[in-house]
Amino acid sequence: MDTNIRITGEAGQGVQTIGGLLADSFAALGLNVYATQSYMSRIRGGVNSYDIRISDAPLYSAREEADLLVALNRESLDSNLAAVSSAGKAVFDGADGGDSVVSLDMTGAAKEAGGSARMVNSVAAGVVFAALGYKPDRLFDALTNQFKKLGEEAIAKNHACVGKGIEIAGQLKGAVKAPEPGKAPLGEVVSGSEAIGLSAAVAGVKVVSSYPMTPSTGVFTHLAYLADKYGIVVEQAEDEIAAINLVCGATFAGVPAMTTTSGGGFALMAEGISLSGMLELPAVVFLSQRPGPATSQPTRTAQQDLHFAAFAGHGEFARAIYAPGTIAQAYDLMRKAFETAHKFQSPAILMADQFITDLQQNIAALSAAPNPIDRLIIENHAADYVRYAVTDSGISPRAIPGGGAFVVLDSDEHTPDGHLTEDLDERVMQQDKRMRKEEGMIAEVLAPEIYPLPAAEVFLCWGSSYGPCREAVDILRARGRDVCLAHFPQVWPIDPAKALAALGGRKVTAVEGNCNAQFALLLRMAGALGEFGAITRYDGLPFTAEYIVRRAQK
Amino acid sequence: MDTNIRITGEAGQGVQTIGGLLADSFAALGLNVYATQSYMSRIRGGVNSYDIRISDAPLYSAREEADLLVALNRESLDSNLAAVSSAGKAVFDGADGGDSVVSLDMTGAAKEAGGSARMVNSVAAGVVFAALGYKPDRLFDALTNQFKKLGEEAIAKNHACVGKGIEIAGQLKGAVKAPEPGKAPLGEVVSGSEAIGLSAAVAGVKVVSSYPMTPSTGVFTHLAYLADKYGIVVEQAEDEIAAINLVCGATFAGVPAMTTTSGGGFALMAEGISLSGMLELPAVVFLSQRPGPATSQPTRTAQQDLHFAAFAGHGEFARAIYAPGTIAQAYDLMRKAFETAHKFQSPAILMADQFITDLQQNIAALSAAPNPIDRLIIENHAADYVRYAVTDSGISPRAIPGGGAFVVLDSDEHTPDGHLTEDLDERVMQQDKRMRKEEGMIAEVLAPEIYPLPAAEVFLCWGSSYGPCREAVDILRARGRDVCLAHFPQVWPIDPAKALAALGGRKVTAVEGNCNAQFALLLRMAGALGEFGAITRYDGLPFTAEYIVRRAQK
Amino acid sequence: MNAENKKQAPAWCPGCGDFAILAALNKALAASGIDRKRLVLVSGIGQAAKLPHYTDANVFNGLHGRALPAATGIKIANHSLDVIITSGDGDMYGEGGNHFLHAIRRNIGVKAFVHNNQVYGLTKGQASPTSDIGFVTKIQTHGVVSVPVNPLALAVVEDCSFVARSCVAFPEHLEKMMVEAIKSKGFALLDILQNCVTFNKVNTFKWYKDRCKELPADYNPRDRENALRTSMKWGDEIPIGVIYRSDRKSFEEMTPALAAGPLAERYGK
Amino acid sequence: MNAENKKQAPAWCPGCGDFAILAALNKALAASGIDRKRLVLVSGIGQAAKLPHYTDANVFNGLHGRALPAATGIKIANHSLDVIITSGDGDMYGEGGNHFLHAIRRNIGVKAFVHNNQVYGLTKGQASPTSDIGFVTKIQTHGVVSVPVNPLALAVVEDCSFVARSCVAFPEHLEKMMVEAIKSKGFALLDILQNCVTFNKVNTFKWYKDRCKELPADYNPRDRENALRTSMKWGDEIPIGVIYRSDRKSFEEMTPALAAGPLAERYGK
Ligand SMILES: Cc1ncc(C[n+]2csc(CCOP(=O)(O)OP(=O)(O)O)c2C)c(N)n1
Ligand SMILES: Cc1ncc(C[n+]2csc(CCOP(=O)(O)OP(=O)(O)O)c2C)c(N)n1
Ligand code: SF4
Ligand code: SF4
Ligand SMILES: [Mg+2]
Ligand SMILES: [Mg+2]
Repeated sequence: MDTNIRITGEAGQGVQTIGGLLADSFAALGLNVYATQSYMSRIRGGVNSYDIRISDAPLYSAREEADLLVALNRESLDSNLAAVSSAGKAVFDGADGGDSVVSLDMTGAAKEAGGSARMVNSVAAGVVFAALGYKPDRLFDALTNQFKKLGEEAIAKNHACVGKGIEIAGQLKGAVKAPEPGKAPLGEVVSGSEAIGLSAAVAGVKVVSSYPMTPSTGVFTHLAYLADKYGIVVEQAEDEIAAINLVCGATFAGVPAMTTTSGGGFALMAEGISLSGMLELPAVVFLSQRPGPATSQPTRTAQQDLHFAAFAGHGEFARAIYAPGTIAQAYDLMRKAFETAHKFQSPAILMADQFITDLQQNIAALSAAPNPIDRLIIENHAADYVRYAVTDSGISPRAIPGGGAFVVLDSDEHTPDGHLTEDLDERVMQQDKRMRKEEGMIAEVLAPEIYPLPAAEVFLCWGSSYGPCREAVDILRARGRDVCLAHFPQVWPIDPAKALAALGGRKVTAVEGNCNAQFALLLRMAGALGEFGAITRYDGLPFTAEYIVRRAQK
Repeated sequence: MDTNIRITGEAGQGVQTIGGLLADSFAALGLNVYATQSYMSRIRGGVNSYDIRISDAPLYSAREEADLLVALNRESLDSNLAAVSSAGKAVFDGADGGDSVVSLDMTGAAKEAGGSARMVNSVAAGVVFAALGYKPDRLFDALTNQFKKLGEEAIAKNHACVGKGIEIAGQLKGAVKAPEPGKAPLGEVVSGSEAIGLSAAVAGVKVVSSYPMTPSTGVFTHLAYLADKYGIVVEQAEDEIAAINLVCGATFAGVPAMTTTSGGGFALMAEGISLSGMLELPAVVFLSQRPGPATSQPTRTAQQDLHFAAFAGHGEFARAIYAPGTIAQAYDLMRKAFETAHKFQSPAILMADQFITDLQQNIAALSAAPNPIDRLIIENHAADYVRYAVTDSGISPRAIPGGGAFVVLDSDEHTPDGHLTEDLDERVMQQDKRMRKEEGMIAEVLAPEIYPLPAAEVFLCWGSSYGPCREAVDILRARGRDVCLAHFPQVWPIDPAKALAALGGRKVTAVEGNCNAQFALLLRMAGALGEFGAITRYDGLPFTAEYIVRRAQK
Repeated sequence: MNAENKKQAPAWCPGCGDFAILAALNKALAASGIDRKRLVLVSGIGQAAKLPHYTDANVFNGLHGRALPAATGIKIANHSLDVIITSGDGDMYGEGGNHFLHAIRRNIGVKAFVHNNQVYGLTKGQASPTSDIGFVTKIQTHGVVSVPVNPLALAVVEDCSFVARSCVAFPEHLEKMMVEAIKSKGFALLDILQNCVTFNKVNTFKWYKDRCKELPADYNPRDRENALRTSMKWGDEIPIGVIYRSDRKSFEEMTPALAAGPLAERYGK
Repeated sequence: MNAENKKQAPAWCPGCGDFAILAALNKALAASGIDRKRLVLVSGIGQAAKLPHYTDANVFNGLHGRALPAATGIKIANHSLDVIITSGDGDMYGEGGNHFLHAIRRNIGVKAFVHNNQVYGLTKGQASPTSDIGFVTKIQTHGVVSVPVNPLALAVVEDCSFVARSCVAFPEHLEKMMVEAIKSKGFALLDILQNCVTFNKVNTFKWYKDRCKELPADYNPRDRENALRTSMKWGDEIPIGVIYRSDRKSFEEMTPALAAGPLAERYGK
């Protein structure tokens, strides 16, 4: 049993405030919460929405229909009305929402309750609780928590507004079927961005340098928020080129460092990525995707940058790319990116997108205790230390400046001691050494997850499509289709053996948020896939289970 | 019958001057000339060399061995002596070149002849002519031509130096077997860079904006040289980002425009490439490859940037990439890049490398008469004109500003009129429209050349590997091996049908100047190739026929 | 054809200073007798950069930070067009800082109108290069510590043809400055102090209104040393007006290939 | 350990001013008592940028134009290291111009020694941002028309902590300026006029030698207005010396996370 509540209004009306409040309150009720956002690239106006899906069972996808729609203005109402489910209800803040809409003057109610127009948020939350038939205790708690900094009066007024909301809900009370509370493990609501930022802080990132770019700014901002607690220097760079080169410098000097960006900014970093490949520095990039090319849809989601990320930067060198399917996995893979970067002294990318960074869920608490990764730095190195010793694994013992010998790095081809060389044999030795690291990475590539068990048909997916795919598989299997999913949390490099084990001999349908089925093509390039079908999406919205099911049944 | 002459010395000693002089003189003699250079990333010192291979038959590759080595200093002699062919001769400018070396005080001879130390160049050229047994007339002509600006005295002195060189050649006279003159069509020696620059000028490029970067600077410089004659604005940009955005602006305003760069600079242009995809502007990029990653070997050659070029820029959009195999083809494909860019209103890249840009040959004269491409611009457009009309081909009628209606471009997703939109259906319509252009491009993809005729085994190559591969095929076929080559002058997009027609059912060996056999992998990604072998090279030197034959016989 | 674009309603916040810039621009274009069909508005990405969509003109709305090179390319290809940039402080002085430095040197006849709200608006309130010291944001949690960029002083140092400042709180002055910039030869920089009601609660409309003072009538913009001194003033009193003029030749005048007329119009002829 | 690197012979042309810079640097480092093991030399790409290979130090020889952000990252990660940049005019003011503009604002304790030969040496002689008007190259076939960048004046405008000029023709002065820069707090810019014997036949050793004049002993580098005036001088007389000093706090001092000690050394503790 699950219910989807959609709050919609123009930018600046408080859609996010209500949504966040409800998500927290529902989580506190012991419901599984899955909250997603849809917004435009503007600060005021337009149509934004916030979906909170709640259930007594774990959730993996947003739903297209709303069982309860709360519209804060006319345009939002109009553009969302068709999405109300057959048994659903639509509430409009105003006098004349029209037929089939419950019109409630919520703004008026806020004022009546002694509050300001902005407190319509609390009224609306009250209405929602009433409609779902939930007791408002947890909502009061959430408000108390939210306004504790502003003092008793603010809390009291907001509580009064909730009361007013429940009061004016009238015939709406209990009219929307809602899941039973208390079935989910208690846990706080966390967003993808927060999980990723926290993970980096816990893993010991010490220098973060970025240029703001939606939808990566959430992680950047969260790291700034955590900076004092974890002792991180967060420096806004003048541009993305500065950011990646600053990160290279910081890793050279010995601390885990990262940058956060999206497609256009990542494009500017391509030369720096190549540099970190050449200098063998563990530069970590958080890349949050939005549609392209160019500026395109800044606040929407996509999985269009995989080919670019896999090959960004001139020359040939090793890199690792992780792409989380859930918030918990995002937390794990952010750390993994730091570990791999340091183990192989190579760039590592955590690749997410607007959908998963803005996604909010209540999940088992993520550890916030500092747990710095091993930098794998050799100390007390002798005077004859050289930075780029040729080894079987391609990994050379890494020292940092300030120790027993000079650490010399050159972006030109170099001898093992790091100095520039024009010798062609040295070139081949160093290039081979660097490429051997890719073999090591391949041996450690994360295997795909098969859900629920191998089947004749496989939905091939990566990154944030995991959840929607998983629900789609559940739905289709319930209808008797022998289908499973194979989700790749790591998309580069590719281990053909692991991929073949998951996909070989099965009917493969790539489910990807791009035009070309980019990951399937990478698998084919690696010799791990032949013919395949594709379910793609590139309108800017995330996949939903319904979307995949519809397309799969065509 | 062919002979390979190698001039070697440190940077600044005049290796290039002698080489150029000899190449011109040999061409005037009616020999086929194939001249290549090897130099270091420094202005003075080091070891540079200039190979001039001459023959009575057409040439396609450099040779590893020298039949006549002229070394201007000790270090150059030492590092090249082992490469002298069994019947070959080595000449050293100085007293004690050692056993098996003809030591001639050429600098002293220059002074004796009344010239300066720098005129050792003319002495050396005289020695070479004598050793080959050629009459010096054409060498005198070439010197007259070269020094005509400096006046009679300079000419006379240089002529005297040549005479002195012939004189001191002594027992060397006629000691090196040389091909018979008069067998090649008369034509001027032209370099890859010159052919490409000329082609762009002839095709009507009007704005060139670049940031200097070896090995692309030759084309940039040649365009600056041609600028007055063809009415081109050549503007050095503050960085590569400026260059590509300036090019986008210029094409918007209505003129063919291009930039020239190499890997690191191209990396900085990735965002701008994506922009030209989104705005549908015919931005043309000349990308001359050198080894990577990062700075690597600035003056060496490679084919390592194919994957990057094929996927550079965020988002998904159409682009065309051409890669010439000969100087004549470079001339043709530069024009083709402009035509394709304009026909499909998309970025087009001419991808070359240090090897082919520095390569010099005497070939049939390239037309220098202005022959501007059709910009395919609609004029007198009505007031209701929109820039991004949705069409079957994906190609929208293109107008430029200043005409009957506004021309509006936005890097955000846009409605057909070019204005920003947040509408998701419009997004899909425009993205589909843009992607349809790729289908049109695929239909026009240049077919591979099969040489000499289909065989059981195929050497798969692209770009500058053509010549060496071709000679290797000749050698191997002469030894009875059933092998041919398939050379792809266009490497993106890929038409699987055309590729399969050339490769299907044959044993394929990719011959590529990179570690990963990048083009073969692209073909496999496109479903046009299964298993393949590879002969790769990435030490910074170009392929030679010998290298390929050696590797093919392993 | 009407001077206001009917299709797109500005996506700006009510009260945003960008509205005043749009209004002043429409007036200045009319006052300058500009043929809209031969006008190109160029912008990068940001709130300010959306302006070209809200009036009638040819539009090149390119990449964040890259308005200047794009405008340069346009002007080179067709120097008979009027090319005006309307973009933000982050766009022009942050991401686009290198182009800013070099466009002035080049002195091409592009007019840059910079909406300087001392903040990154579109990305929700981070510091911009012109943010004052101490400005607190979600990234600069302890306040900005870097010295702000002074675009006007930099421009004077580089002998920019036309350097002016105005402010949305003085709409007539703003219009006048735009007209002057358009009239000038070579590269023109007009820095426009603009309130961002949502993310800049420090440098508000009133803050600007209280501080901006027009330069005296006898101010001589050709006195470079004085211009430099004037451009360095910031704080309780902020001078507005034409701070500096130089009589350097423009790029168009100095480029032989452009002498015979616009490249785009002569193409193939 | 010896102060000169034995392995690499400089790849510079005989007579190149870079040799004098290398020699002065070795002396200045000795005079400053710098522990080479705690020194990082950072450079971009170019002839100048090869310098770090020719002495003993930790080296970060990164990308063309990107010495500044790399040095910034190094200094943030371990502010107990001495971080000195030795790179070219193209590197620092051309490709790296935006970082130049913003590094000064940030005032991190990195010392930038710019080998200013007014030309792109390594790529064989194109104009650099500091090339004089009229300078003819194979690209600028009719001579440079853009006004040269004046890095010193820009730095003074941005209130740079330490701004100085020296010249290879005055090796002792050069060494002194390096010592002063190293001693200073925050970001230091030392622009070094350097002859390129191969590609700059205009601004030769003699040309510089004839024009460079030391600032008078009573010159006050804390007088900003005068510093600005001084920094604008170029031509028959070119002032060398410490042109400007400011007492701004450095980035390291203003960043709370660095108060407890270098990040790299405290890691995991
Ligand atoms: C390469 C790149 N980096 C970052 C962004 C994200 N971005 C869009 S607008 C903007 C800053 C806007 O600030 P400003 O230029 O001052 O304009 P305002 O919104 O304040 O008018 C940023 C960082 C982008 N679009 N492209
Ligand atoms: C991204 C990039 N663009 C261009 C180049 C080519 N390049 C190498 S050095 C250089 C300019 C060197 O000039 P400068 O910095 O003044 O140093 P100099 O050689 O004069 O000492 C250029 C353009 C490069 N290496 N990387
Ligand atoms: S966020 Fe600021 S700059 Fe942007 S529209 Fe709103 S008020 Fe204007
Ligand atoms: S080219 Fe110029 S800068 Fe480079 S080493 Fe030679 S003289 Fe020095
Ligand atoms: Mg702004
Ligand atoms: Mg230089």
